[in-house]
Amino acid sequence: MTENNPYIPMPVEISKVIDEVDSHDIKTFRFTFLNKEDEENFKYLPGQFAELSIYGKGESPIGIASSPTQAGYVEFTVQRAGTIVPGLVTAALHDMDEGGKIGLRGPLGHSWPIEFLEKKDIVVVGGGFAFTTLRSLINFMLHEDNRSRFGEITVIYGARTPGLLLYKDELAQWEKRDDIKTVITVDKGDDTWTGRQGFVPAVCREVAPSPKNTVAVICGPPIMIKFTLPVFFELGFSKENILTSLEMRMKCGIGKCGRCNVGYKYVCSDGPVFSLAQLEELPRDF
Amino acid sequence: MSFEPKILGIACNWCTYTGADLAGTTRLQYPQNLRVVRVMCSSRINPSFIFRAFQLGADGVLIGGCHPGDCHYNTGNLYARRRLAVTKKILEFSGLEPGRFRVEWISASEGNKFAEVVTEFTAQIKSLGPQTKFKISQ
Amino acid sequence: MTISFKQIEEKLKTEAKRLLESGQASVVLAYGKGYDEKHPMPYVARNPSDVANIVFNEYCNYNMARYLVRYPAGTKIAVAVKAADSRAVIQLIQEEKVKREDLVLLGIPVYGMKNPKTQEIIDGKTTGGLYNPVLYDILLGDEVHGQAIQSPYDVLAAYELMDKEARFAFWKKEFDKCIRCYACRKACPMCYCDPCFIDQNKPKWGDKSPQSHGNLMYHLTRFHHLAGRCIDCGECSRACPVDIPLYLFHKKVAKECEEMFGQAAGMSIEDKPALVNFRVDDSDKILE
Amino acid sequence: MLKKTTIDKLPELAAALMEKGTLVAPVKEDAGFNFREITDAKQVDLIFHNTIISPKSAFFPQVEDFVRYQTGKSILEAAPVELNLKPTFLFGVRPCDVKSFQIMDIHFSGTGVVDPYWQKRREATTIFGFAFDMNEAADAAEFYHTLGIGAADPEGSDIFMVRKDDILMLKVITPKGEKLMTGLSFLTDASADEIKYFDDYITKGYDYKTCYTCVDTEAIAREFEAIFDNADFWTKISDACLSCGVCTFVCPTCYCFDICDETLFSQGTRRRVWDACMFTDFTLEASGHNPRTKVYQRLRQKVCHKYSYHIRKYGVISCVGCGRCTRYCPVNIDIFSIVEEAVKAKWYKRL
Repeated sequence: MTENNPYIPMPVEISKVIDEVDSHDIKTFRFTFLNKEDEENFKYLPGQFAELSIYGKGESPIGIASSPTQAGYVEFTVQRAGTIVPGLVTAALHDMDEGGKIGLRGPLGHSWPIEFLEKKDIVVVGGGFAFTTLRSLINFMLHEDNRSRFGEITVIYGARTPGLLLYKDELAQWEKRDDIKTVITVDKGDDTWTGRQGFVPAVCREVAPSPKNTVAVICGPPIMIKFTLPVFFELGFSKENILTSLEMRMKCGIGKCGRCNVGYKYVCSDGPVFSLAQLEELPRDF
Repeated sequence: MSFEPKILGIACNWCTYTGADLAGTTRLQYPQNLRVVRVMCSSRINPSFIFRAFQLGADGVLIGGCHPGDCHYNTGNLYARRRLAVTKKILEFSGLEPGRFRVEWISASEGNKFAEVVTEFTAQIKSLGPQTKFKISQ
Repeated sequence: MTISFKQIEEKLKTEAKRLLESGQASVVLAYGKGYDEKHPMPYVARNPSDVANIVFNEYCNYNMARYLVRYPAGTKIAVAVKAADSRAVIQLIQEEKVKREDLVLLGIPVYGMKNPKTQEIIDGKTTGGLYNPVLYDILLGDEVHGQAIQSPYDVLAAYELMDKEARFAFWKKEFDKCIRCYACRKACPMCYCDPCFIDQNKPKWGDKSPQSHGNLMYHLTRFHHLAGRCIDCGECSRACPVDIPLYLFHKKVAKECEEMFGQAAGMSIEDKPALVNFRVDDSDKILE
Repeated sequence: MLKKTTIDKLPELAAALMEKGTLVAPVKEDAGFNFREITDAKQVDLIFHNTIISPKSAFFPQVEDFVRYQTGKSILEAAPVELNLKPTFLFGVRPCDVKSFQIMDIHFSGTGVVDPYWQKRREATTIFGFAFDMNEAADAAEFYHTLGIGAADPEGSDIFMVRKDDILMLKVITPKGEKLMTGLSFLTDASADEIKYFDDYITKGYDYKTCYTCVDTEAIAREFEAIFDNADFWTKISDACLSCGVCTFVCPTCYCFDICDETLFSQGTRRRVWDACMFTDFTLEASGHNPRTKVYQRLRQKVCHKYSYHIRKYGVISCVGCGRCTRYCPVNIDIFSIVEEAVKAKWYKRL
């Protein structure tokens, strides 16, 4: 039952663990495939996710944080869940070190609509931990093979404190480049923070990207989304040009288990990427 | 090979566990079939622990707490007494041999009693034979 | 003396209407029409005009106390209660899930309730030996007197006589039927935990798949959690799609609790639930 | 090809099928009938109305093992569980339940990723449909006719059976059925009268139990979409609902499942287990957010999924009107009356 069985994960090995934040509850795991053919079959685009699978603990759907342009490995940024619901998989993963072997099932879901984004200016808005698939998208667009396919790229990324910013090295690199405008903000800075302070919605209003031929890609905690969307409407963005990624409890990831059903869509197989216009067609049940 | 039962002991930190220590330091001999888990009070024992122990293959479960009135937390074992009494009745009505579950009050100074109870309980479980009813067959 | 179901229904309608109109209650938990006469449904009347839909007949077995915890604290609720149901309300008051002053109890003295599936009269299984509500504000009908009383524990006799092997075989067979739909816990007025212990994943007490060991763990622990609280309404066994006689085990535990602690569940608002209470002079004999 | 046998020879037929593979047929149990794997040919009992648990469990069992693993050992040592299916005969399935397989096919193997377990089990199985007894009064909970399914609808069966007193007539419907039937040599040919009776019976089946008829599924989907935000409506509908899982577990078209890792000591199995959208933790996310905390939201999900979302996604109602959910509901919620109320009977024509 191994062949063409979408429920059987492929084995991967942890080749690198990066502790991302001061609170040590978010880590980026780099996985390499143990079977060459799995690696070849694992063709993904930014915005897709995969099920991290640890036998005895379960599976956890996590967005892919690396870009397909980074060959040879995939990366996932995982937060240790457990404040309200004990997260078995994420806890077990956090306790693992390099060399640990786990299962991976994917890639699953739809990516950010790359073709739709082509030849357009892109505004990427991220908040806190929800920056993972956005990072994948940015790295994908910034790659030398792809950069010419997209217009101007603006990144607005905010976190609560400087210590909670993900991918600090990459952020620094992006800030140095001139083909991407990077705006980093924190809700509240500390003694060493020299950058911008303020909430993401306010920063968006300040940056005021032009809606002309521009797509906004927004991911963040619900409260950030709630206050950021009106800003983009004010700026004149249409609902078709605002994209986001939906979160819902998932198990199978392939549209069979019925768990992530919202309206006539399964978030796992029909999403998780939706435009605001598509979301408005769905019942408010997420 | 003779049947060597596996017995789970759940002992209160302040009395029975200390009593077991005393039995050890005074070099009293008692069977090695008991595996003791220490809890802070006998009232901390969730009845599910006991069901689960039997499911995972314990042949007997022995619970030890302070004598009523001596609880480190004043009233813990008084609640436990009622609760464990119900557990016993439930095990009995579900068809498990009642002798496989026992609650004893053993104080910190009663090392002798601890050794005696364990000896006696082990003998009892040996006579009852392996517990197969609750044990999950693989 | 016979019970006039029609008369109770009329009184229920009148009282429900009066309570809703006067604002003494914002919801009335009663019984309404189902898809046919044998299958009435629990019904919630919110407006005086809803009252017309209320029915009462010998199949209205539901324990409406089950729905009390669903409403936010402070909601004024009128609830139709039969004998066992009133005990559930008392037990919920004891456990501080509802407040006495928020409730109007419409007591229904009744016997001769039937199981729609089998047409069998189920008083012996579900009334706890009572025909009159223990606690009520308004009695819909006359108190039942003179009706032969079946002890709630009579049905246990045959099972108590079984030897332990037979008893284990009996329960194993019954629990193996379980499909883990959790209708029993959802129908139970005293099962209000969220999450239920069996849904917890840390610690994980039982598997989700309906296999013998998980079923045994679920049911035994549930019996334990209801010890001294089960008010013998029989809803769990009636809700069960595969007819597991859960009421038997609950009755046995209730009987033992009554004998050991001298107190039956849900008989007085002043009581404390037996297992969150103790007496210094509880006998150690109960552990033998 | 119409063949026949007598009811008292049923054990013989059962034994012949058991020789060829696995026989799954209705068996009488304490609480009622259920489909079970037959170990003794005499167990098969066709004097039943319908089973408690739907026959979907033949293809989508409540527990399906995926992988066996050992904790503390490498993932490379985990072994997928092989199915090793023998030819299976699903015997005595009512027409509405047969229809449910076709609806489930769309979900499991017809669109998107193919579910290998469903597909393999489905391929290995020959279905013996069995007409309802039209002399017996229909159950008040059933409404298959409303959804256009006849009481003797042979569609979807490989072999279809009709009982006439003590004669059991079997007709081949598909090539799969024909291949099997030619191997059952002790069946005799039916007479011309019986062939007529059989054909008439099937025709008559479409007129049996006429409550409503469904005229426009698309419009029903739309009505449910329009009523979705009406919390008052859904609260009223769900006043009685206990939010247990009976309706989904007995339903022939409910397919939600959970994937669980169940470990005992160091041995474990990853398996899929039926789940129900009526359970509180069904949509509980790791962040603690749960979009459906209230009973009415969960009942709404169930009803809308069956009668609206499914039409939008797959073009069919995910319901066959077998009436199990209504029959076994502890509080007698009639699912079809919810539909009727939601669409104000507008899209159903009372006959």
